[in-house]
Amino acid sequence: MKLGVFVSQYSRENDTLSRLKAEKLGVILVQNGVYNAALKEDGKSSPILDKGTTVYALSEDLQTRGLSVDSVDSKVKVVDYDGLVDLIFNEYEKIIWL
Amino acid sequence: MKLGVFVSQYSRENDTLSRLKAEKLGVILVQNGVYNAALKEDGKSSPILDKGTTVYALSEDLQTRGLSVDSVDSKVKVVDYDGLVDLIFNEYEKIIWL
Amino acid sequence: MSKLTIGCFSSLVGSMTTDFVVKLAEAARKKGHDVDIWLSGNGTMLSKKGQRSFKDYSSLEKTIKELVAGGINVTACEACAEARGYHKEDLIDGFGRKSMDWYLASCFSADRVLHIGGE
Amino acid sequence: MSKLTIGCFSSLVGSMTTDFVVKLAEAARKKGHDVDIWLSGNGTMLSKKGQRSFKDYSSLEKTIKELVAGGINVTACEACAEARGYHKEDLIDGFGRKSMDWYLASCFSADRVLHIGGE
Amino acid sequence: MAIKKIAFVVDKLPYKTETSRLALTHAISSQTVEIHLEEDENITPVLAFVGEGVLNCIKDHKASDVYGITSLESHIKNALLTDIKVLICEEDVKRFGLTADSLIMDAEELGADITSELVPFDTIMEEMNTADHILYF
Amino acid sequence: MAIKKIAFVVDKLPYKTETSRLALTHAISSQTVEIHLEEDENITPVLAFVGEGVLNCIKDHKASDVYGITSLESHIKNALLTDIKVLICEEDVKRFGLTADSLIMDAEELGADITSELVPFDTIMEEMNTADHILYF
Repeated sequence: MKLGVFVSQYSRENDTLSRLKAEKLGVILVQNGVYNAALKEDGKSSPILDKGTTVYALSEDLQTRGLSVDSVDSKVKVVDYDGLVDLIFNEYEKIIWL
Repeated sequence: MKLGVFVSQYSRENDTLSRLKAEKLGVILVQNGVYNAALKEDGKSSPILDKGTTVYALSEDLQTRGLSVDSVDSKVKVVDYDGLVDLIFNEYEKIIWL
Repeated sequence: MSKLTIGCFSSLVGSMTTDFVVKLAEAARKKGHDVDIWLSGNGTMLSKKGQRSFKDYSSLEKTIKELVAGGINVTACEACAEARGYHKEDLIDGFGRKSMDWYLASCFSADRVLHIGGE
Repeated sequence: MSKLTIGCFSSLVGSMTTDFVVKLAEAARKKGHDVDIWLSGNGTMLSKKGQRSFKDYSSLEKTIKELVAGGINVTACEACAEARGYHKEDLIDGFGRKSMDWYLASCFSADRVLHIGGE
Repeated sequence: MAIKKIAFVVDKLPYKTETSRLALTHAISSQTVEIHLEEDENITPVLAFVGEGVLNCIKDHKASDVYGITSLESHIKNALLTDIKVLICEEDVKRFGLTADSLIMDAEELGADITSELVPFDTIMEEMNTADHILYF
Repeated sequence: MAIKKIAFVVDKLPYKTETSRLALTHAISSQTVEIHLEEDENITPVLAFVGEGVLNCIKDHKASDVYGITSLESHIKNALLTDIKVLICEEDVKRFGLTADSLIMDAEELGADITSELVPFDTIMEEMNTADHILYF
């Protein structure tokens, strides 16, 4: 299965995310989930970025919170709402929202 | 200050709670906070019970969730809504809800 | 006799927070305390008239009207209510509708304040 | 052309979830996709007519009515709405009101489902 | 015959919001979904409790006595009564120090034929894998 | 003269719900509370951001451009403009890898005389200690 996981909250520990198994797994950071893309808590980037999956972050939600696209970790691809639609239809078959 | 802290969520790590300092500090478990009174996750009771403060749990919210008063850790005093009112007026001066 | 002010900000229909507030207010009143309840944010939901009673949802309109008749003051934030499309005519009889400073004034004269935040 | 069904359960006035849903639906529609939106739980708030527009709250009534005019289907859970005191006459024109099985049927024919849960 | 499988996965606690309740009521509404579908179409729901969601399945809820509302317990029993497959993650049950004895495993008193099943997370993952859509509550 | 101090403590993230916004609007409403009080009575608010709440104070919110709503930034600047003491927990700021440069420290462009203050958590604890009531958002 190709599974896209929307992460809408800022929580560095994400039990659910770490258990999911899929042939193709992608993480899409939205709402307060975008803090995971930019903050380095205690000097370390969010463990969510180290799962070996592709990670996206929604530009509109970064900007809303004063997080500039420049501040985003290099592992993260920044997309806008248009890009989200393409991810949903072209990259993943099933989608869940955490 | 005599500070009563209502804990309304089940979260074993509670950053806020561990930082609060008060001459007298009490923890009052309500809503999903009552799981802290009864569950032994990985065999251990909730760290919230080990702060050396008095811990209360609301009987109505335990029962709602299928947690019997017998299952509650011996460190926890079980109170009902009537008891909450007395705690608020007689034991603490200020109250916060986490 | 002491006064308790309860600020209820978080409550959603379907959560238990309004239930908690109503039961605590009832218990405090029985012990002779004055009680003010401030409904703000999604808590203003509790002030909406005509909520249909289903078994899946606690139906608080009757209980809280009895509490108001027994001397408890329930006041909803006017702006929060309007933003949700709850207009003056939607307010349960006996409830107040005020601006936010009312809550602070209620806290001023309260012996205890229980502020229930928003999540 | 593919179909996206969005279930919006969590949204509260004052949170950004309804905004997210509306913007995503708009972007999907622009790319030629069909979109169904199901409003359940507190998400039914979005279906309430007469929400006053304040600068502190995103005001979505106008945008979403345009989306409905442009072919998006927005349907609110009837029981969840009634439990909140939102009656038939409170529904924004052009919106639907159905029982929960409508959502499952929409999922049946959808290519993609984005279910946004309740917290 | 076109049958689609929808996985309802619950990982939230009960009563905090109505999330888990809505998962149950929506899953049960699959019983009436045919009215919206063509004759040869249908939906098979599967309901799985994972993470903190397994705490919904602790038995003996007194929500009705205390707060006058339907308990999650009665919803879960209704799901069993309507033959919905109910899976509970056994790793999480164990982690919380629970056993089948403390969980809602059947609805015999209502006349339900099936029971809840304690299964490894991998089994639940496989249900998600084979589902057409996943509704994650 | 009876003056009561109320501490507004924010430890929630912005925009998830309106919690932090309501903390700001209620704190600012202390400016008009006199209409409900006796002549010699008043309220002094103090506003403190702790934990994840400090993330409300990151500057340059584009909430208005993107979603058409007032940003938390503009609320915080209004608080400074109305001379409300704004405290930000420096341990938490440091933990999140932020500095004063990235935070809303003043509202000079609006003509505010006071600035936000980065202070240790103990200072905020002491404000709670000396407050008559604490509203924990």
